[in-house]
Amino acid sequence: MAMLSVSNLAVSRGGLPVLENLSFAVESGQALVLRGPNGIGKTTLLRTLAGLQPALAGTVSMASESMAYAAHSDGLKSTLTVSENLKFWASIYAIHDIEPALERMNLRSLANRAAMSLSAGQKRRLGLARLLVTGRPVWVLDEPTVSLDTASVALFAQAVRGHLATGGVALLATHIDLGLEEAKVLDLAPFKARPPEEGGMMGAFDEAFL
Amino acid sequence: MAMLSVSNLAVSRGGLPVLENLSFAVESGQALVLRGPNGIGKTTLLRTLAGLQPALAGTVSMASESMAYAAHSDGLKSTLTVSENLKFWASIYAIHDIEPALERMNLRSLANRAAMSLSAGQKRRLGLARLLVTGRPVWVLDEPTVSLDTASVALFAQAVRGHLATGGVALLATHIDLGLEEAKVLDLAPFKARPPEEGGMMGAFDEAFL
Amino acid sequence: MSLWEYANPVKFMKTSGFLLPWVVGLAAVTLVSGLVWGYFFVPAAENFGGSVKVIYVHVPAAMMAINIWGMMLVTSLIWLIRRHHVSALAAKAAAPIGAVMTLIALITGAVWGQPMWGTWWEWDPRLTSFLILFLFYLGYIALWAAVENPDTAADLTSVLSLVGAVFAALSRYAANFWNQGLHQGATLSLDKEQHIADVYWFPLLLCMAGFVLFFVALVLVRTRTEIRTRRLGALQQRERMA
Amino acid sequence: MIALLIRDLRLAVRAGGGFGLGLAFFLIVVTLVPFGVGPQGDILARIAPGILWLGALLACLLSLDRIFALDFEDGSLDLLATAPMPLEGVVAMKAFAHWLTTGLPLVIAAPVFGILLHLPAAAQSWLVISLLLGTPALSVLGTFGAALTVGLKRGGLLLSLLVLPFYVPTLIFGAELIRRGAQGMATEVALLMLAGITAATVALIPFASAAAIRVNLR
Amino acid sequence: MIALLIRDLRLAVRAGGGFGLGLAFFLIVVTLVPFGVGPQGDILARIAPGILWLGALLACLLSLDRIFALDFEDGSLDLLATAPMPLEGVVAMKAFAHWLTTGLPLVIAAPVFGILLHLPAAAQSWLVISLLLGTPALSVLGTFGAALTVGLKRGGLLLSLLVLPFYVPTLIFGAELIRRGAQGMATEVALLMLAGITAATVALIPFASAAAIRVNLR
Ligand code: HEM
Ligand SMILES: Nc1ncnc2c1ncn2[C@@H]1O[C@H](COP(=O)(O)OP(=O)(O)OP(=O)(O)O)[C@@H](O)[C@H]1O
Ligand SMILES: Nc1ncnc2c1ncn2[C@@H]1O[C@H](COP(=O)(O)OP(=O)(O)OP(=O)(O)O)[C@@H](O)[C@H]1O
Ligand SMILES: [Mg+2]
Ligand SMILES: [Mg+2]
Repeated sequence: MAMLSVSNLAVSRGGLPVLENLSFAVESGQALVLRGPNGIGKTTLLRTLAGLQPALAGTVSMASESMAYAAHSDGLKSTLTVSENLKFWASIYAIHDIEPALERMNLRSLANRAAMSLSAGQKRRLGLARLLVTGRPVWVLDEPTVSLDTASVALFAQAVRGHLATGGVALLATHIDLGLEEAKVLDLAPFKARPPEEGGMMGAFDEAFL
Repeated sequence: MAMLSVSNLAVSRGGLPVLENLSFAVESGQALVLRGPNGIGKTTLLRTLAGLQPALAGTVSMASESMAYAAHSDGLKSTLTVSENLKFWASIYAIHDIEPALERMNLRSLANRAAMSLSAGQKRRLGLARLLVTGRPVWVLDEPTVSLDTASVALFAQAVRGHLATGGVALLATHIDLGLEEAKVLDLAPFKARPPEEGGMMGAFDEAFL
Repeated sequence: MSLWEYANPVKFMKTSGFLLPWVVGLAAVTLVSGLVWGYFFVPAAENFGGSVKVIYVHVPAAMMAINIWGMMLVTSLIWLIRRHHVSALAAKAAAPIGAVMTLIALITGAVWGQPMWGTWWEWDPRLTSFLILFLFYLGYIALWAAVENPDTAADLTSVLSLVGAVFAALSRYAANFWNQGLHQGATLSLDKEQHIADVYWFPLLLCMAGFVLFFVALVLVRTRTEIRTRRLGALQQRERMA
Repeated sequence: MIALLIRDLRLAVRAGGGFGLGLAFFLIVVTLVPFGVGPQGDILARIAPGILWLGALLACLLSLDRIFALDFEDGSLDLLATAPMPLEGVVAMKAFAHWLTTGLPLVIAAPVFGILLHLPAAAQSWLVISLLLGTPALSVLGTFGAALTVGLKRGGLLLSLLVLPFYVPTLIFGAELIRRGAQGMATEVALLMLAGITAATVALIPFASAAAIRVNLR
Repeated sequence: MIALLIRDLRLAVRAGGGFGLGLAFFLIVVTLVPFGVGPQGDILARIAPGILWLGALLACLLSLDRIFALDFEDGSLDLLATAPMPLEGVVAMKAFAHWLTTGLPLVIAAPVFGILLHLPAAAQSWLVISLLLGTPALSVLGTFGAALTVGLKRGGLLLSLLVLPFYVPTLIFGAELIRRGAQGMATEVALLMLAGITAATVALIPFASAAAIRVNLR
């Protein structure tokens, strides 16, 4: 049973197709790692899956309200404390207990610190802890381990494994090794959008002007 | 001849000592990689060296006006184009030709794009290109390769090597492998500031109140 | 064949390219003959004096200022509902013309007010609501200029023009409530018993037709320019993809 | 939804601002006016309703531009847009939080400022009523402007240019209500219009704002 | 140094703002005042100098808060502070860019606004002179406030609160200069004071601002 499946998807950024003909499916308990050089379109793809921008073509199928998205920036309020930040997101997702999340991301000792006084890696850990309080089965993560040290990367990998074990799904874009050997890897390079002359799809918005 | 030397340095963040008793020297042509877990104080140390905050104790010696600093954020203006951004920094450092920097960071094809339309890794490449237009011998870099793909990391390593070959110096804080085998590594964990009871140094601002 | 075909930029360029010289010619003829008639062959009115001639610029400009916003409203709606690029670009092209028309109405009004009311400016509701209309135009133009992505800008400005139209009308009503004012009533409306005399009326009609044609010509030219700019952008993008 | 409201209020208070700041700004405007205009009591009394309403407008305006911009910059807005909560609700809550921190304190403290500007006693209650009825519209219209400019750097002035024309009807009816009330003239029309405008904006504008944000996030 | 000026101007223009926006804002303020105050020409004429100066103040304020905040947020300020350029110079250049985009257009367009508010013809030239002399002080004092609040989120209102009291002397002498000029009274004192305040602030305040920024970066 695929929890997230994508068929013939094409995504565009700034009016220009970036990726096309993309199809994949992720089954419950699976993780899929997206790879590809800078600028290939990982962020664009993930934003499309998250519903923040429309797809150019193709379909995304996933149960509604099942997805949690984590972007390049963490959405932290610098004047709120770690636990206040986390509590806010928890209550948005109607979850009441933030203790397990603090525990699993090793943030207990920082709980009362203002987010602005955290180091880069500590901020990121807090950003990832947010995922644990969404209660959503499909995780869509954009370079989740930026700024993390090796211990924290391991902590994160463990959190992902825990999530998969409960039947969740994770889709991760990353450039570095996450230590998730069981994850499938999808290289995006072959799906780079080609110009129409070379058989690429039409449909970038501005083609109407040519 | 040490271009940058530090002796018995102690640095503090938010009124709290973070690192202490730190001494090292970097000679011309050398690179030094700072390592340590999240929150150990790498960023704090680099900011102190850059002169953005005062040291708690100890001395930093380095020729004046010889240092270029690159922080977690790149200082890019999103509405300016890549070359406008770079030209601005170049003229601040009284350098006129940005072409070599564009070339070496593989930004030629992006030169006329607004910085806001770059992907995370492309932005970072631009941030690093800024170093090449400073003409400064001492590079102080905070996690320079965040968001970069492997090809770009190699490009960056090459740029650092080029810089070292001209007699420069580089001090880098990072969690991942940069492919700079020749660089010395300094683990900051042993220099973590201890509380005064355990023989740590006095001097955090508020100790006066104790 | 449906009208929507002309919403295709390429088709639009072809058709408008063919139409443009005719519209420009017609506009020039009506405008010039209307203005000349109005300025040189109309007797001075007894209660207005020679300054009545301002009317041949003032009234058509004032009329256009309002109607251009209406046109932008319609084209914006078309863009929001049917996503036709030409429609959004036509709205963009019309806005500066509308702003200039508003400004012309304001300035000719001010020039006229000096002999008539003895002051350059009076906070009369009609004048004031024109000032507000001018502000709406400015905001609309500034928003187009500020947003980088053309489709985003089209969407945002469309929403702005919709909400703005409601509030412009509301402001007009509020201004009436606030101050009774000095300005001339709408003598143009047909159900009024009192018409202005035909000698003034016919050249005025001609001038108004001239202004409309002039506006159509300008919008065509400006829309074509916008389309060309977008085409250039599309070509550059395609080059980048290759 | 309530969580969002609490967060926004907490942020406003943490930033050293919150309730007091809007008031303090208002106080400054009210003190600056006599400096600019001259201290004659009769003139001040005549322009008082207008100045108080203008002050309310400006206090609103100055606190507006970061209503979504901060959330946009730190990525919260993306995350809120994917959260299980209609964006219209987010917008409405943000407008409400904005009103609580700038509009409400002003309504409460307005009589004091009225006294400073020699507003006649008869007008005091009308001042409070008109602000109470009108300021919610200011906040809601402000969020609309903020939503339009959310992706732009340096939105401040552009935002005012977009928003201030929308404030005109509210301002006219608000100031007119006080003036008429003070002079014992009929107030029904102004009162009804003011209430009507506020009710309509509160009910409808959040949809436009949410649409604008969606477009800006795309 | 010039590079910084050019960059700031370019940013102002790119953001769809720049020169026009300050003017448009000013126009709006001038339009809104009669709505609040009433359309009577005589009252408007009496309060016109004050209103025009208040408008200048507010146009300044609204564009201020991001003067350093944007550079702080994207890390440019850190980098500028480590660049081979005194921070005092950076501050002065930013104030100058701010004046060019908000103060100068205002000075040039002021007579038009004077007409709208029925300012007597005799006062027009004084209006221009007083704005020309006074607005640089507004920009410089504004950067000082912006420097003090640079690390704070939602600085908008706090910034106004800090800065407005500093504006009082400029406002008083500026408006007084116009009033006296219009009535043919002696203008020397007001003129000298205005020029003196501006000269002193331009010469000294950048040092204070630079110090404030250094503290905020620490
Ligand atoms: C800046 C100031 C002014 C503005 C914005 C303005 C605006 C307008 C507008 C919008 C109309 C068209 C009305 C309609 O078609 O229903 C109009 C018509 C007219 N205006 Fe003005 N006006 C201004 C000043 C003046 C002055 C000073 C006078 C002379 C006393 C004047 C005399 C007229 C007359 C005679 C008409 C034609 C009336 C009609 O046929 O409706 N206007 N003006
Ligand atoms: N407004 C725009 N106009 C044109 N091109 C754009 C625009 N925004 C983004 N792009 C381009 O779209 C491509 C996809 O960007 P995206 O951010 O999805 O890449 P990415 O795979 O996430 O890269 P990274 O690993 O660096 O984060 C990039 O090449 C980028 O330069
Ligand atoms: N205002 C503050 N008050 C108290 N502690 C603070 C404050 N600001 C920072 N710290 C703490 O100082 C320590 C040093 O932070 P710093 O940013 O230097 O770490 P870092 O080594 O760069 O970490 P990372 O690898 O995550 O970037 C951290 O533990 C951080 O939590
Ligand atoms: Mg990315
Ligand atoms: Mg760090």
